[in-house]
Amino acid sequence: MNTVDRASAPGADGSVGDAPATRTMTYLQAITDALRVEMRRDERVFVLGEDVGAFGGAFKATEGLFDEFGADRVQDTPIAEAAIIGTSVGAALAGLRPVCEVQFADFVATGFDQLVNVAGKMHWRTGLAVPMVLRLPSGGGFAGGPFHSQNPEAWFMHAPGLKVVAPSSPADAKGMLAAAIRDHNPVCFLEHKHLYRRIKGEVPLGEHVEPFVARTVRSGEELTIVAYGAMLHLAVEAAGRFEDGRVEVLDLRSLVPLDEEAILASVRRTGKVLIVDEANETCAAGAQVAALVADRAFSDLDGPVRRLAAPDVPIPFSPGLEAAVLPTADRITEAARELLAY
Amino acid sequence: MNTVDRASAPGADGSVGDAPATRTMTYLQAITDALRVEMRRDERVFVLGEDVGAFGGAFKATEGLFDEFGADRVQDTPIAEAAIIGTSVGAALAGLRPVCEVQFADFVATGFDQLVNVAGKMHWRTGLAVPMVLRLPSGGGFAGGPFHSQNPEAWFMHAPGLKVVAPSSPADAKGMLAAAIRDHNPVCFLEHKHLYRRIKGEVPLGEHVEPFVARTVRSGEELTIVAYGAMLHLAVEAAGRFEDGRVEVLDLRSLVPLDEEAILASVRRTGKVLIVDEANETCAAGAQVAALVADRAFSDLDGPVRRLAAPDVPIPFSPGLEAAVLPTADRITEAARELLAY
Amino acid sequence: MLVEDPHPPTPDRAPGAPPGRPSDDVAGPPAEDVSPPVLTLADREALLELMVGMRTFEERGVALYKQGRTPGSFYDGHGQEAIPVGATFAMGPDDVLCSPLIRDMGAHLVRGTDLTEIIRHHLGRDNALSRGREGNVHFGDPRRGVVPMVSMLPDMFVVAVGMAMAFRLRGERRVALTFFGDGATSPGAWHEAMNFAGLRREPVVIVCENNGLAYSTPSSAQFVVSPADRAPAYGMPGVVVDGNDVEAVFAAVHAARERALAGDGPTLVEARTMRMHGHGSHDDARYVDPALLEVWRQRDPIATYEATLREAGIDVDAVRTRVLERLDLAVEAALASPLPDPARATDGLFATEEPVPLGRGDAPWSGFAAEASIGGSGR
Amino acid sequence: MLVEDPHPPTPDRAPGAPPGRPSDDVAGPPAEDVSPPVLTLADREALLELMVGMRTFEERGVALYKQGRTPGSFYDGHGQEAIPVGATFAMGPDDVLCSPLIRDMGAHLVRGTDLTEIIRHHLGRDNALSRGREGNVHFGDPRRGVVPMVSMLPDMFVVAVGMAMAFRLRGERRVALTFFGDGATSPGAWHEAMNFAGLRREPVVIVCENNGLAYSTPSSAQFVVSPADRAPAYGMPGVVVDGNDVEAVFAAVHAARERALAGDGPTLVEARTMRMHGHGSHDDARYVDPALLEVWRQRDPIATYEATLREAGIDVDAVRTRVLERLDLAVEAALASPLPDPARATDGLFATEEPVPLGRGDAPWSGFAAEASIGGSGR
Ligand SMILES: Cc1ncc(C[n+]2csc(CCOP(=O)(O)OP(=O)(O)O)c2C)c(N)n1
Ligand SMILES: Cc1ncc(C[n+]2csc(CCOP(=O)(O)OP(=O)(O)O)c2C)c(N)n1
Ligand SMILES: [Mg+2]
Ligand SMILES: [Mg+2]
Repeated sequence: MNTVDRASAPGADGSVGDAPATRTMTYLQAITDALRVEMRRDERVFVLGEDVGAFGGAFKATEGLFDEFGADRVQDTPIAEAAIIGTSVGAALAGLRPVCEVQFADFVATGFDQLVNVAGKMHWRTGLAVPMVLRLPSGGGFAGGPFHSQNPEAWFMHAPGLKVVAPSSPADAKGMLAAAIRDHNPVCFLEHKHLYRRIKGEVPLGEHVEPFVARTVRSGEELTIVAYGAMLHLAVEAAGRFEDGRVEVLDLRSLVPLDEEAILASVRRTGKVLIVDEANETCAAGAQVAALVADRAFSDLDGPVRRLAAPDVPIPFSPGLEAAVLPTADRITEAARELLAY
Repeated sequence: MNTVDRASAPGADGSVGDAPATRTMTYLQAITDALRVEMRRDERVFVLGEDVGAFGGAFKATEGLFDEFGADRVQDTPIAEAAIIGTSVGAALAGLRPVCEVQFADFVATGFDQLVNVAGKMHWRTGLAVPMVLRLPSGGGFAGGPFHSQNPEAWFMHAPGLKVVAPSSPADAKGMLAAAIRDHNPVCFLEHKHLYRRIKGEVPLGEHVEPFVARTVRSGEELTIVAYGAMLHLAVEAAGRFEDGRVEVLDLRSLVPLDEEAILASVRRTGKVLIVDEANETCAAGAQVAALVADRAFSDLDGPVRRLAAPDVPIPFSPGLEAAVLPTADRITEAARELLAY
Repeated sequence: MLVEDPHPPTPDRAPGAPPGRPSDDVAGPPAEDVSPPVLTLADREALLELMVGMRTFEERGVALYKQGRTPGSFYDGHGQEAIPVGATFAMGPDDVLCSPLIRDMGAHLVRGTDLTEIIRHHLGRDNALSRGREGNVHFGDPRRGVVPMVSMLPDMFVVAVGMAMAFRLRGERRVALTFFGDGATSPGAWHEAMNFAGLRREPVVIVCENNGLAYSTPSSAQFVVSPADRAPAYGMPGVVVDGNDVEAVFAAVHAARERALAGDGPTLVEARTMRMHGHGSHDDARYVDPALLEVWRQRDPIATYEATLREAGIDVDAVRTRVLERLDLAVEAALASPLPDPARATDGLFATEEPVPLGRGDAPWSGFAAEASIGGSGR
Repeated sequence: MLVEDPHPPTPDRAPGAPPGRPSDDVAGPPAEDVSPPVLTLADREALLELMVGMRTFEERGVALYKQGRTPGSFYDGHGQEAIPVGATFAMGPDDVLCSPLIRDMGAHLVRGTDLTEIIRHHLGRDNALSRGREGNVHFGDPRRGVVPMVSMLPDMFVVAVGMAMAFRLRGERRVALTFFGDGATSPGAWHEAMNFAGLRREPVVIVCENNGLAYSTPSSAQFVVSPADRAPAYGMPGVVVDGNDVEAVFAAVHAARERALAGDGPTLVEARTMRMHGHGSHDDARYVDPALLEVWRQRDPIATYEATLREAGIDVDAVRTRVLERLDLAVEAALASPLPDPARATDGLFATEEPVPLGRGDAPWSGFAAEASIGGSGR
């Protein structure tokens, strides 16, 4: 079971028959573990980015890797996101499996073109695979301000050819990063900075791979809350404030591919949906989920398709302002209550 | 009245009391006219971009301006979209009103960071206004292939602080470009390449400013088709295939700000909506409109919120493939028919 | 029409050059016949006071951060004070700073930005600089011609080139001063800005603070050729200066400004120094050899300048006392300030009124006193 | 740990340099002791045939475009044939091209890509190179080690540096060859690629085709210092070569490849030439002085080489005849080809299988015949 300081955490799907050995890890440790395991397993895998070498990265996600794998496989780069991404595309075309770290997800905008135009379009255009991972420490909640708090996933969702995933638990962080590394496509891996050290959970040791599908974290009959990343924890917290069995919580985990069937199945059953996004509201992932539901689950809907997201402003620095902008468990609870009463 | 080779065009709202003199212009001529009129009117306005000088731009949108205004106000730049946008931010901060041309909208990805992080966030963060326009020749339909056919507007919609507009008619192209130039904010002006020379219409001479609101182009009681840019013409064509008074067509014209009241008012009245997008489907402008309707017009909906958009692949080059991917009047008609019958 | 041979030999002037500009000396050193600027004793005392002000402020800032009173992060420029102070001291009131970065607190002090507001900003209190929307080094004071930075390196350099272009187009006698670190020369934006500035001879003064480090990464892993040696590749001179010598920085930047005002275009001034603290207050910088730090500590810009000025008869202790008194008052006032109103977090996304021009900053150098006002606009 | 002085004098080798590399001569000229490559008479005939092949193909392409049979646009490299042909001729079978651009049709011919497929591609017919998804110059032949370009300039240069990095990391004896124009040196991506290549000494061979124009914009409005003169700013040599002399291009690129294979890193070869046609077939290039074009027409790379080879006893008319026959057959076959199936327009967005390595290209230079195979992987 994961633990989280102020919310009950999503359950790992726990009940595996021949359960592998597990260890309690933070979300961040789980990421490092995935990198280590995959680098040991496949010598084509290497990591690159600013300060990821001996220093271990701004968040210490690559700590220890330089010592184990050396400078060729744990490469410090100049400050140059376009080159980090673009040379990774080249290395991938040449048969390697680069895992880039963008120091903060916000900086991906400076390498955006290589990502959307070169990496994303390559396979459809040419048949050439670009197996690479872009690790994007994203999200707010710690007074990072407008340039260290962004959630850019919707930009990638609107760029065909990129996979986009956003784990919420340590076990998923490990398993989905491993899956991203083994995937033959460019994968944007959104790891939430605010979860790094705040949540812990049981994580399988050794090889552990999670598929890019949604997961029902909590079952309910009257309302579906759809969330991912850090918001998942708030959704679970809010759902826990209602009687058991009323509110279902679906952790999307993957945004591209989007697990449309899981979303539709849940909403068709509950008839109501609340979609929570940490990103700015307009054209966010939640808008796509809402559009999907409003089209394909329309006849089963018993209430409006509600969304909660950050309003369309940059994320403020001052904690009081930031809290006013980011969705909270209270606001989720309030919206859920309204929907349940609809 | 606009004319278009294969579609009946949207009506200009025509019936002005003291109608100014007008002239028939193509969409492209209307853009040039707006630039000329605004540059004469306000000496702070200048244009910059690749080949916009004596050559008049890749599409000839700036033709004649170099001769009239000289090299300082019609600046050829090196190939460097980040610098084009970034120096424009600087010039705007210093009191000028730059109008940048990105040679093809597709290339905006290389200047994306300056746009979303510098220009877009400036006013909210600092109170400093950044009055600038980014002209983005966008869209497909002429075998431009994956890198000369993109519709990037949803990326900008998901970047707070940018206004985003996309005119469909010559009169709007002129009036909204003038409004964009006079706006105190960064405005992404999506001008559709496929409309440049294909549509003509009456355009007011001299000063002409159109507000950033939606317009009902055709009235109807049973279904609302929401579209903008080149898709508007296809929507009008499709609507014309049904009896008068059944299908309403709303030209969004502005995406940020989004004229939510106009959308909701129409859909509440008709009870059904079809949203057409030329952009890739996931997280497109249409997703936002769908999400809006599904939330705030839910109780008035008599059918699913339908969307038509390009599937999530790059835009193919070969005309047969391109036609298979972009929405067509036939596919719009088909979707409208289904909805009407729902 | 393309008539010239398409391959002009370096560094001949391009035909696209702005009219009325001399075509010689594009890539040469700054003109030699500019008389060196004179610093009066009062100027020198002011330079010291500004450097001490920066250091004292930042030391207090570290303390407030470690006490948990400052949200987010804190960055300082300990050991680099001579650069922002010396460079900004060479700026006239109508010049703009676009933008002071992570190690440049002193630049704000030179321009006269209110200390209490700065501290309020850091603390996330309501304040006139950022209304709590921004934190740490992300502030400026547009009323004083200082444009706030963004994080993305070196985006504000590009913006500075655009501001300089506006000044050139309008024929104004003012320059844009920009700052960035050694690491910030690696992103593509740097190249585009350098190229635009050199090609169009924009009146921009470019200060590269080479402290040998970009976070944990040494310069040697950023580039093979140092920034000043790269400047000629853009048709502009590159000048290396001792970044720990405030008067040397002042002189080099002053010359660069004169050159820009004369229409000869930009100069890159590479000020060499050492980052004496971690990248931010969260970073213990254990990746830096203590012995190397010790070498640089001997060259501390404040201690050495204090010794010089003491010899010149200035009461440096009084300077320190004054600075500390001001700081104590400012911190007290800031700590007593209210937080911003959460209800207003989302207002003002778009500008709705005619933009207010940037204002004029303090320009304390005595050399400006004699000069006529050069037509800036108030705010 | 940072122990070295943070400001190593240029161009000392950075401590981050890949191990086992010599540290001298970083920014110097290519080593002098490499014996110049020998071109046999058969090689020279092949070079001519490839240039003629490119020109003949492109002339036909213009015609097909003007007849409305080619959708979209058409671009050609008339007058620049010596550059893609000469440069690619210096490549071994396992080297990769990443990527031939707008004026580089000849590069594809050297690698042996099927002419009929190329024409099918241009015509938007179903084809093995792009399945109709791409048009005009956007094609490559991964089976022959040729990566297709993207439009955004010069993104594929960045990608080439990454491919070269992979070769270096795996200790393979192969290089990546990249092409771009003078105008493509302005985007920030160019700087990032140059910096990564120079800093890490990647085995990449960089060919800049300086034809004096970027669309309508002369080089003089792009930069003040020419590309080759900028290369040393990245710790690599820049070499200027007559881009209308195919053997000179071959020799310069051959030397650059040797240098890269020796572990000495990249070389920028600036081939000076002139764009003799419009930017694309839609552009009449009236902005170019006809007199200037006339000067360059006298230096036509094919006419001058033909004269030389005719003197050397080669039957150049037979070469033309062969080329034309092949072209006629290919055009005929292409025009008879079916269009792609619209039902399949959206398939294959994602790769679902283990990637197939790039294949080996033709390497027609006789000098390679003697060399042992160097371990490439088939496709
Ligand atoms: C485009 C971009 N990528 C990454 C970062 C993260 N970052 C912030 S400061 C820094 C190091 C900057 O080094 P330098 O420019 O030398 O300045 P210094 O900190 O030494 O003053 C990095 C990598 C950034 N700000 N911008
Ligand atoms: C990033 C980017 N911006 C704009 C363009 C549009 N564009 C296509 S080719 C071209 C000119 C290229 O000039 P150059 O690199 O000298 O190549 P040449 O055409 O002379 O061979 C331009 C501006 C582009 N392809 N990429
Ligand atoms: Mg530094
Ligand atoms: Mg060129």
